[in-house]
Amino acid sequence: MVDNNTVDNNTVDKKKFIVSHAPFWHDGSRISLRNYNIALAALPAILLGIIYYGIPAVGVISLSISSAIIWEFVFCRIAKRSNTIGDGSAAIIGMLFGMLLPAIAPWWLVIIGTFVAVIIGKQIYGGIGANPFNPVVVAIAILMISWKDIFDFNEALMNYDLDFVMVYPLAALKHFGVSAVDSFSMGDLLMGKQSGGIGSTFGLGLIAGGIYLIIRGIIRWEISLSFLAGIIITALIFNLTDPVRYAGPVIHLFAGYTLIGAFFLATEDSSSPVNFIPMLIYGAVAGFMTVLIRNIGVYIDGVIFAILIMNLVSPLLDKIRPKAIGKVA
Amino acid sequence: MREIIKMIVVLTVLSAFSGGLLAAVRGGTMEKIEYQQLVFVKGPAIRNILEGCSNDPIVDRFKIKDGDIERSFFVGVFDGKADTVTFESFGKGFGGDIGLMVGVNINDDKIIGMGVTTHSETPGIGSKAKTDPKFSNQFKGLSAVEPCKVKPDGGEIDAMSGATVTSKGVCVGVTEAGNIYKRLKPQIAEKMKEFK
Amino acid sequence: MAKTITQEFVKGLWDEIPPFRLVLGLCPTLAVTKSVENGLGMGVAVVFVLVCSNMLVSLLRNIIPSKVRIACFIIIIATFVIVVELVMQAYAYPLFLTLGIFIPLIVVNCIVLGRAEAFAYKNGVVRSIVDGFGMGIGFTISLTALGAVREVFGSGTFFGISVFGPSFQPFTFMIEAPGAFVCLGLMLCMMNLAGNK
Amino acid sequence: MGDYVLLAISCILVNNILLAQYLGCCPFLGTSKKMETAVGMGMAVIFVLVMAGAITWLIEAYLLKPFGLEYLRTIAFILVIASLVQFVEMFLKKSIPALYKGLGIFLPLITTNCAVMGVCLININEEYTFIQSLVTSFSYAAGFGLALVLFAGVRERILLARVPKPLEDTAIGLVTAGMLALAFFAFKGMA
Amino acid sequence: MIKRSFIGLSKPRLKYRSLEDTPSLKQIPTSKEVTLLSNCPFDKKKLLFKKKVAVKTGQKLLLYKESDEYVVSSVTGKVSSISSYTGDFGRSYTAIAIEVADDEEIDDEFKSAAGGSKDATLETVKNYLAFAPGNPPVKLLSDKDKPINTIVVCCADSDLLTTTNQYIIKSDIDAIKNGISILKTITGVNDIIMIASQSQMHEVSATGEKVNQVNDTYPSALPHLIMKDILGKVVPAGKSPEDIGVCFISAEAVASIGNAFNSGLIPATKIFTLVKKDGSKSLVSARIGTPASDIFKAFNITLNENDRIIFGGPMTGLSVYSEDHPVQPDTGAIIVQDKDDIPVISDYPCTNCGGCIRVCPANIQINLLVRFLEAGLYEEAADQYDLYSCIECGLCSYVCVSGMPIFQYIKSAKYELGRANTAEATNG
Repeated sequence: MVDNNTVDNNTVDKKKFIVSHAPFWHDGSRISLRNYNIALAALPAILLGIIYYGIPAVGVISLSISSAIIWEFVFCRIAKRSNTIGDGSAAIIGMLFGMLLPAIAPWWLVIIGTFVAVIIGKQIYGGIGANPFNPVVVAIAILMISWKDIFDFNEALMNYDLDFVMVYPLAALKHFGVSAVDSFSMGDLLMGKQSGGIGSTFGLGLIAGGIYLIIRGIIRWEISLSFLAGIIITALIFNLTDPVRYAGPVIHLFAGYTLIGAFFLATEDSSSPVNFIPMLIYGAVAGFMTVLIRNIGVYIDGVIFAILIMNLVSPLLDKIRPKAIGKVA
Repeated sequence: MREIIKMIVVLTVLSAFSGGLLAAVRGGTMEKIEYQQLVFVKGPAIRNILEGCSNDPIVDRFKIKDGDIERSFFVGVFDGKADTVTFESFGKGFGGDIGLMVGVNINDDKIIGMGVTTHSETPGIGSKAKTDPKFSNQFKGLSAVEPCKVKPDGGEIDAMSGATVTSKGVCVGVTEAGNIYKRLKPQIAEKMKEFK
Repeated sequence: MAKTITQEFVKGLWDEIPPFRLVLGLCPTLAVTKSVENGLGMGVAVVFVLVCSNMLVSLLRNIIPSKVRIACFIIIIATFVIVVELVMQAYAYPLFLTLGIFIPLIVVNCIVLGRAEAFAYKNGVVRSIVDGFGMGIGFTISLTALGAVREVFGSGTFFGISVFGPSFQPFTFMIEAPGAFVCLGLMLCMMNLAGNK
Repeated sequence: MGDYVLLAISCILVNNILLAQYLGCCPFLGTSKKMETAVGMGMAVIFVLVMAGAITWLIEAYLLKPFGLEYLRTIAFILVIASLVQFVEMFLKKSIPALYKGLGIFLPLITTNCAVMGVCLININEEYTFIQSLVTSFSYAAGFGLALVLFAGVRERILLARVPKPLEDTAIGLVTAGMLALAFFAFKGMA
Repeated sequence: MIKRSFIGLSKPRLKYRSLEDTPSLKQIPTSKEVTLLSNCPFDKKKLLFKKKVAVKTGQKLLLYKESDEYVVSSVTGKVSSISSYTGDFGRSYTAIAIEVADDEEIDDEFKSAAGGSKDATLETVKNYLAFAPGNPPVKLLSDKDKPINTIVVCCADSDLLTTTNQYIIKSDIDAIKNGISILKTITGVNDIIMIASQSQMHEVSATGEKVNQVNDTYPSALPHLIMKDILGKVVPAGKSPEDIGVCFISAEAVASIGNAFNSGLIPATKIFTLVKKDGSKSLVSARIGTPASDIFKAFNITLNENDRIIFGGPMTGLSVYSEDHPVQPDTGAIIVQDKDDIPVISDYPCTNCGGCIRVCPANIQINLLVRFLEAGLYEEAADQYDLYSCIECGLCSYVCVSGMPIFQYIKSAKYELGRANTAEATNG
């Protein structure tokens, strides 16, 4: 982007210099760097998923990443736009999408899912930064209401015989009440000893990744923390009113998509607010909605729809903003 | 002034035309509509109750005046004998009235079947009253002249899990059906003779 | 530039096909297209109302005072809507049940009122009938097409007949409300791509 | 009281008139490009729908039903709504000009807003009592307004996005409305 | 260049450079030809003098008829060309090139007009010192429509890397004292506020004036932020400090005024920082109008294709087309950037990461503002998204992950809007 100002005859020089506008410094941050960091942060959770679920998990994750990239490539070709694979955002979408799937997800599901995420969720809105909803969340929500069985982790992962109880804690909670999840200790949950998506069960890994991203300033800590706070407080309130039916915060915090939602999904840049107070509201209400859906809604896990609802509200929330300097009235 | 009169005249004529046309269409289709409604709303329940009957119960129907209300009765012919009758009654459920059809054998006053026709209960919970045969089959063989109750209230019916209100509502409806039956039995018996 | 009768008919099929080109009458379009059959049924009902109301409006266009024309249109349209409602109840009750309140709601369907106001009130009887028929057929085609797409992907059937065989796991999203919106949006996109007017 | 609250929640969120019952799509797409028009339309619908709901209920209960004229419901309701809108418009213009300024341009659009007619018919079909009808009329309208405002918020955002040409405007609006409907699935089973 | 730190949670901390010791000053010998740039648009017909006119050092050259714009020659010689120079957004300037003669003659018009320090008047300052180093804001001080009641003397430098003010505080505090007393007399304003960084506090206090300390993090020394944080007065959006009676003047300009009356000569030497490609900095003194190429020659700097020359600081300066661009009275620094160090500007859209919102000192919703600016909707941007609240610090562009030229968008939007408004006003 060079200014096309004309140069006066007297001052024409043989050498051409780069002329652009201030500032002449940049802090060196790049979209691709951000995305590689997100991938790095997600790595521990994915690795543990692969260790537990083996080759099928590798298949799902790699198919998911590659098909997402291919969809992005195909779209850019068809729409005659410059290729945007390099920024890594399609890869991140594919990776997060794969992390949420059960290891036995069939190939066609992965491909449809990444199509929905990349094309419907992101590209038709004009690509990176313009999507009003988190593409991954949109894709998972659409697939979840279409193919419930595949997302029923209990049924889906029946064939696995690992060294822990293959039970999806939230499903057990929903169907049989709090007593059914007594057997889960916090340590087990943190170590991923529960059934669930490939990359969404290893609590410790996700927390570590999340903290890394927060420290690097890549995700907004306000959203993650207020999301978790919203979950804890709401779960606690429900738990206090009826401890037999409603589980306490521990299960809600470490089971299902909570942690991956807090650190990787709710924090997606373009679908979340950027001002301080809106970020807090966004996270807290998303947490509240999550527990509400889990406890009284029809879905087993509420993270996906809670985030989707808050994505929807986010443009309105962002209208709450500090007064600009010198703004009159 | 002329214009206003014209407007009024046009509107009136149009309305009259519309009213006339509609009344005519209404008159022409009324019978048919009633039959269709019976076939598609109550038909499935009736057929379910009168499973195996040899006639078309929707055609073989009669009406009896019960106070201000006119009630329809559908006759089921088994083995050449018209001795079963089904009719509608209502119970109060969680989300409003529950409409149900009850079939009674007029020889032994026993209920031969019950089916829910209309309801606005919670999908997946109360709505099982209509879809879950385990629940509705419990009513088979009960006496039509005795009140019907769920087990907690001292009756014989197992309430559906999580839908006690709906279960109770259905029982109230069945009891109400028994009352209607008791009240109108003489007339029913009289009419039934025509189908023999 | 006067159009020929054929042109009046054809425009409703492509150039001004509702609801794609004229973004009108979306509610029934979205609501009743869970299956081809419903879409077709709704389309036929609309054709009938559209043709009759266009005919009557154009017949009476010299008598109806312009100040109360909208009221007159509404009376005429509502009359035919009720006729459809009654006839459908009498002869196609299951369809009536699935289409539900969308049959009476034809009365507020912008297409019907729109054609009465924009075309029939200004044109002769034959033209108006042709226009109504064309628009109605166009509407029916749209509904049927949308219904077909949604039914084929959403339930794996076409007119209730299985298309992909038993191993197909239907993309249920398509027959849910969000699917209706997304599907219509994407079809609109296809239309825009196809007809670069 | 609790029943009414549940009914209201159900009408606003779970069975949102627009996103679950597909009623009122035309004004939904038409008036959602700007936040101000969305708010105006939402207010106008709430205003008219509550009145229409009450009046049509009374007409059904005291005019159509006693005389066995239920089959004339469609024509009766549409005429009532059309004249109500006219009347409201005239009344506002004369007595509350400020409100008229805000709602005025939206009022004529409401006649052909099938959400209004639809809710009146739903009230009758579901056999709601008068109070229930009022509650549902208000809540459905509020749900309509809520969806409209949320949609306008999102739409203002995507207005400036680099949307591909064939998808511009209505097409992308419809897809976004689909996402909106998807998000409202969150409330399933809550009332 | 300062890169983002590993821990990205906190805001980027761009520290102002602080001069610990008085560095040595490298004098650049007088060039063969100097160029004086005036903000006045070039208009051949109204020119008051022609080519070949002889000028003396310190001579005031009125440019156009019916205008009081002038430049002050920094050398003795002959005008070799008068031409138009096109700057940012196509604005036109007048460039006067002077061929330097061998012998230097000093013009004495100022000396006779001004007299000594005691005889200083606002009129003299206005008529002779607008082109002095530091660009004393003479117009603002003498504007009758906007009376000034407070004068803020900036002893800290407002952009990164520049150290001119600091150097002058260290080397020439007496000139500043003199300048301040002149300012007080000629304007009648007694409310003088000195703004100094922590390291300067001691030296600046010696002037005996009220001193306020400014934070050492960019952009706290920008006028709008000084107004808000130190003076406690918020400048309304779209206005400047002088609109509410505050006039900002740099220490350099104060020293220029002081020196001018002391010596009877309009100062013509400019002190600035030269930043070489490797980042090493030198303090340079050169005549106003010296072409940059002469300075590069003195420091053995060679420039290659696609490098960049920046006049001013890295955040608010201007990049130029030619090596011959002259040193101007307000040039605080000349920075040479190697082509490999130039950050890439992309046409990627905003990803809504919120980085700019975190750093914006003016609380502007930049993520939305920039969407409107990109689409060219300047009116909406101004009405709804606080375009005019921008204090032009450039931090948003500095942190932008997408590499959007946000700052440029804002400046051009303000320029376009301003032009549209003027057109409207003139058309009625």
